[in-house]
Amino acid sequence: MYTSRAAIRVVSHVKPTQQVRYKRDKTGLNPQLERIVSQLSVMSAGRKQPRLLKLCNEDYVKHKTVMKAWSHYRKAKIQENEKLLQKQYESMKEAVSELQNLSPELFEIANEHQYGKRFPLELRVPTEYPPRQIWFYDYFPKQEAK
Amino acid sequence: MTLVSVRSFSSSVSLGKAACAQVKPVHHKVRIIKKNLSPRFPELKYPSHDIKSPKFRPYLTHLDRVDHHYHNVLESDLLLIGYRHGQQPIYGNKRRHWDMSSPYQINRPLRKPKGQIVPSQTINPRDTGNIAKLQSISINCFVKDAKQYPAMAIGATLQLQQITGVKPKPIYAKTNVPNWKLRPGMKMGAKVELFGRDASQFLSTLTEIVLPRIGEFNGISNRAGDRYGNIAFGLTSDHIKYFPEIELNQDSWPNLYGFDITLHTTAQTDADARILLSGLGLPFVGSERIPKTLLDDLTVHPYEN
Amino acid sequence: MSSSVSRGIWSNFTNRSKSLAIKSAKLQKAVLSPDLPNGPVSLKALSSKRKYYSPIDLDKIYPLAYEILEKKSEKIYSKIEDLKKKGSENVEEINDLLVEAEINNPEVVYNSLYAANTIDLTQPVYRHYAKKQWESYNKMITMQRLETLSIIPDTLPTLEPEVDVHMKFPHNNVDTWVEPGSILSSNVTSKPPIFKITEFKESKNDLYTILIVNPDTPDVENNSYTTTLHWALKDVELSNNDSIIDIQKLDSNPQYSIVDYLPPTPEKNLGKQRFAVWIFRQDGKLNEETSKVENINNFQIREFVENNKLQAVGAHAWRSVWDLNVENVRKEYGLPAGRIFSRDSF
Amino acid sequence: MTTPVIRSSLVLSRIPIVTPDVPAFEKAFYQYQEQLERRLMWTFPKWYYFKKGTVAEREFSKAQKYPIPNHRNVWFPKGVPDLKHGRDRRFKQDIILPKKNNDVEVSTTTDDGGESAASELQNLDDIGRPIKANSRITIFDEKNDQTSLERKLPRTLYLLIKNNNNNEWTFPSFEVSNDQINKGLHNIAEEGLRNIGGDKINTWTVSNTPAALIKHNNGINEFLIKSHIIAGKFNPTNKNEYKWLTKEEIQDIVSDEYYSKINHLLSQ
Amino acid sequence: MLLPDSITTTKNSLVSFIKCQIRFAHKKVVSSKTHMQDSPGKRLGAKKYENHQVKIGQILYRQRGTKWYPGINVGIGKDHTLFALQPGFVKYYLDPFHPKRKFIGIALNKDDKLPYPHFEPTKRRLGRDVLDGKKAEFEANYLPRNVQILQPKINEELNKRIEKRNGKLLKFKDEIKKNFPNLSSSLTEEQLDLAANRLLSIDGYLRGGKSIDDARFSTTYYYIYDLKLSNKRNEISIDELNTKSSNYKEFASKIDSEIMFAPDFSLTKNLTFDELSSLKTKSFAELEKLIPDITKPINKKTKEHALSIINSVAFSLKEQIKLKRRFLKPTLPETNETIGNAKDKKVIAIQKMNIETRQVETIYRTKNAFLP
Repeated sequence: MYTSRAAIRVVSHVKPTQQVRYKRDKTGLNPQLERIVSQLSVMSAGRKQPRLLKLCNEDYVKHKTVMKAWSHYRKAKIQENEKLLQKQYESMKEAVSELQNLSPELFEIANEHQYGKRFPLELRVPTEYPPRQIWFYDYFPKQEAK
Repeated sequence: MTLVSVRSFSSSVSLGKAACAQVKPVHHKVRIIKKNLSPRFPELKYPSHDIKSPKFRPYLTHLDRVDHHYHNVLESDLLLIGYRHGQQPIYGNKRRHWDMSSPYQINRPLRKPKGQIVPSQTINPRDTGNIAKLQSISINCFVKDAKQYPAMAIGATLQLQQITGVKPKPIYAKTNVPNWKLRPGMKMGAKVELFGRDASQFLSTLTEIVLPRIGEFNGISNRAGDRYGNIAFGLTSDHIKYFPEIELNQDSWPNLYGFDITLHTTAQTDADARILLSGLGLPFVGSERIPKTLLDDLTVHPYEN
Repeated sequence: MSSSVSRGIWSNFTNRSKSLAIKSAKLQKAVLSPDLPNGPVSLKALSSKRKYYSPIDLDKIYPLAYEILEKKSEKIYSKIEDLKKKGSENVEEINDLLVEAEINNPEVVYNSLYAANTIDLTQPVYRHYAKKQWESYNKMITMQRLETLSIIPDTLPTLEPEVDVHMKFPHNNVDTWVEPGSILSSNVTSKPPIFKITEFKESKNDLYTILIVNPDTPDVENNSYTTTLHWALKDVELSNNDSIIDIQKLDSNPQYSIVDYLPPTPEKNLGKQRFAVWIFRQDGKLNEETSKVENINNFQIREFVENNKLQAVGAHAWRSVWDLNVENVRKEYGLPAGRIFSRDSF
Repeated sequence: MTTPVIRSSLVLSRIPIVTPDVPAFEKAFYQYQEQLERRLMWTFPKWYYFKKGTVAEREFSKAQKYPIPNHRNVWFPKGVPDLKHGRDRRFKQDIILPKKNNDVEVSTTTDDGGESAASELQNLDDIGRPIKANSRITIFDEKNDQTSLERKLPRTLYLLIKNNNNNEWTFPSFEVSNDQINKGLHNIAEEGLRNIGGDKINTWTVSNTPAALIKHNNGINEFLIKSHIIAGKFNPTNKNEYKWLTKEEIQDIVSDEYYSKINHLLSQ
Repeated sequence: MLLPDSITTTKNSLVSFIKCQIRFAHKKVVSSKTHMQDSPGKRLGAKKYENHQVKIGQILYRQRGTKWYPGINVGIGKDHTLFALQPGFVKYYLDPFHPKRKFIGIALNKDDKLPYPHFEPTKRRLGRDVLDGKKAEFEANYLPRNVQILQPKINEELNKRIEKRNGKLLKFKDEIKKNFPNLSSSLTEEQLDLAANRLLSIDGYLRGGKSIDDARFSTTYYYIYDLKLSNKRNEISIDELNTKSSNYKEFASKIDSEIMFAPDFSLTKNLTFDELSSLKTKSFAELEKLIPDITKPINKKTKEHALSIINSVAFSLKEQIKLKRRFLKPTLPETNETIGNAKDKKVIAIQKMNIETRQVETIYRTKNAFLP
């Protein structure tokens, strides 16, 4: 059981107003102590750890194959993403430098600082399943804008 | 006189040997890992990602939806927002090289930066390599009363573990304050640093379940941040009860412990970090102060080192 | 459901070596099936076979993973084809690609993990795995012993190891390699050792020189030490698939020997003597003149290496100390009786 | 010399509402890893969540399927059980929660059209109603209504408009006249959108900076401004044809030259 | 003069204090901070200076902590005292590998510069004399105590080994005489000895796991190697060596063509590779005929017969184990023939857990389910 030593060690730390000596009667430990003991038992590995995984040689090789395939798959995906991003960067750079030539006024506005910009909270991280109301259609612009 | 103490089976004994260690220079370039040459504990020699290692834990068990959202939507938007044509690097104060006028300067650590002790980062113009990304979330739960009732530190540790699903590390008091009866080495709470999917999981619980239910929470202060893209805020013990892991098991939690959350990002400035975090569903309030040097980034700054 | 997962290049042996497959048909079937149709073949005991459980869902993911890696390998093979068509002479590039194409093949991985003694070293991928294995243990232990025993710099200044050197003596019939730096008795070392020299680059009929030197021979006149040459072989021909220098080879190639084997016979009260085995790769055949050794008792190894333009690629070492059998060995080889030295230093 | 014509176009997107459909390999990998994780998990501390002697504990215990314990003198051909805290340490532990009437029932079958219809019939005010996940496939998907915002939930949709002059599908594009120059490209594009599609639409412009430039043969420089729709609806006033399309659908509908210039802007 | 109130009051109180002050006997309680802190000098510092000649063990430097580090041929004591490990000349020097340390070393020659070049061979001193006369005799006969104690035991073991070896040689001789009369009749007694020695050597190699061909080759090679050594010792001439070695080779091929080792290391008639493989296929066919169905029980006689086939010359040890595993299973699988009733006598009850039904099943195995 989890009572034994952990409990004794804990006793010396609990509130001085409580019963200090470790004593177990018919009802068991006092509730506060019991809570600490069970809290410690949740975090400690004692008797809760499973057996070590021991794969046979064939399965070990298969597992290695799976992990290698996964890393290749991930790497390809990441590289694709990076390439796309690089393309976006190039096209943006080209657009802005062209704008600078075409119309300096528009360029000034397009090249302003954007510190303090915030994503709206409505742009949410996708969930596994959609909400009941998928889209909010009844939007009215605020009138005081003008 | 310093003596070398050697641990033997029965006790520690002092050897009549001076404490003088010298690393002798070798005559080859092969790196030797002593651990691998010993026949003991073969299973501990496997790297932790090897399934034979006792440390092995599978790390990707579900699709990380926050990460996917970041790569699908936020990353390219952040690139567009942060880009300024003709932006110049703002050089940080770096450690300086020695001029090598004396042979004793070989192998010396670099000199301290001019005028300050801590070197600062260079802020580079935006490109695809420096788009802000959430790196990790660290949660720090310091319980003041733990000095009086050490059991509270245990409760705080378990609370963190329940909320994050990651094993926390204990925090110990570092200083000795006799008036507060604080001694170094007292267990004062727990901390945990979350990476990858654990961080995403915690973040979505925070933004989707916890923060919306806290009445007085309007957002993270726009003044929060450490200048280098790490934003921190705190939750009090009253707010903790909204975490579903705690809420569903309220009987076991007569007292809860508030904690500080630090969001570590790779952003070069706090302003960039705030834009990123707003995209991940964290609101911000208050007026923002942008440093003058940041606003003046089109002029060329000289590199002085 | 246990049909083979391989449908592409990795089950096609028209252009690939047969040694890239697992030899045992049962094992091969186990590795190439999604699950284990005949149970875990590699486990020997019946009870452990019965007790074994595969990880759940491994059988579902494995065929998909195999397919991804096999497709990648196919791409690399077509790249190699293109290079060969272009008439590329860059053997290293092609070998690197061959390693890349096969490095994730489960059969190759299995062979290099569990049949490391019988792998075919003419295949670049197996050489790659063998090198990894060497780097993880043998290379480190050899260099550690060379350094701690001060064999570098007492014989040669340094070593950048490139080959794996194994050595054993024929004193008993047990097939164990000597760990570098171990202390061997005079009985063990009375006959010349047998070497296994593993190259990790492509090697066809490369020539090697082997020297065994003892830098601890006493020089009473100068109150110092000299180096003795105990064995010297030159122009030893080795390849990837033929890497052993044993008695068969020595018997059929008497021209290898420069200096006949002289067994270690340490004299009394002189402590342990170090015997360094040096392996050199040659550019071509050695010059008769420069490779001649006049005086084995005052052998200048650094000069010898420089004169013959040798490149040190590997080393080994053992130690010998006086024992009761030394006199017998001396008699056997017709050497004079050993001197007796004072026990205390002056 | 004629002044070059500048146009400002709006790449208006609806970001995904649900998580993407994962490919078979990824799915199988996650499953495999999850099984490994469960196998390596510590035993569930039942005593912490269910106090001894409570009704909840009794119900929980009843729902569990306990492993076979070890017996003396009995032969276990598949290995001797190794029980600790009611778990066989050789295997993963299955935790079964006792059934309640408001249990979570996730419909994993996405092609289940009747599911969403059934949820509509429920009394939404009843808190104790069984929780049912909505289907990832909507009625608009089934109807293939490309003008709807509620289609293809795992994908990003982009607004495309049919040009009345040459019957080509493009992003909404607006000319920048000289008097508008001080507004900036992004404002011109947003206002233009509201001019043709009504103002009952809430959008968020990503940046003042254009994301790309398309140089047309007739000297028109078209700058693309990125924006996300947040709420409301695009409701064309002049009966313009419009569609909300995914990346692949855009490739089918627009000219190849146009697509080659915009494809890097489109996300999954 | 007008004074402020406060000053007058303090003045009054001071006056009253002086008035009523009483002196008591007292002792100084706290001692001075610097009292009793002086100590005699510890005579630290250099004892030998640059280029001083020293002998082994002489102290070079006394210090607290390591102001100077022990360099080449210098040792350090438990109070960090530096002392000489070799006779030579004291050098104070810096080492580029440890830029922050100062060293004291001993150079063997006065002109040497320390540190010695990193990649040069280390300069060492032999420091020992060659003994002669009585001293040499004493030293030659001297053995460490542990060796002295062990010596009788070692000799005993050695004798045992020699005896065993001789016994084996005798055994081989007898066997050759008994089993190979043709061969033994053509051999002289000396040649018989040689043959037995050869067989003994081959036996050793085989037990070490070598193949028969390798074992034969090694034996020949090392015999000739010994001959070469005797040539080196000038016991035989070159011509003698050549004739002797060719003779031995002939002799060896004669022996090898007649005698071979069985898997259990007994002598048998030599078989060529083809003969061996045909015997192998034949024996295997015989085995398969004897035990056509490995799931069926067999009687003791069949078992003995099968064992005699398996243990024949045809199969190597490894193959024998494999065949035993295949044909002579200790427990047969559960078929109708090998499962009995609870009512039968002479059945063995086995309690078995069925994982699917979670029930303990009792299986009754008849005696013939096990290998007789």
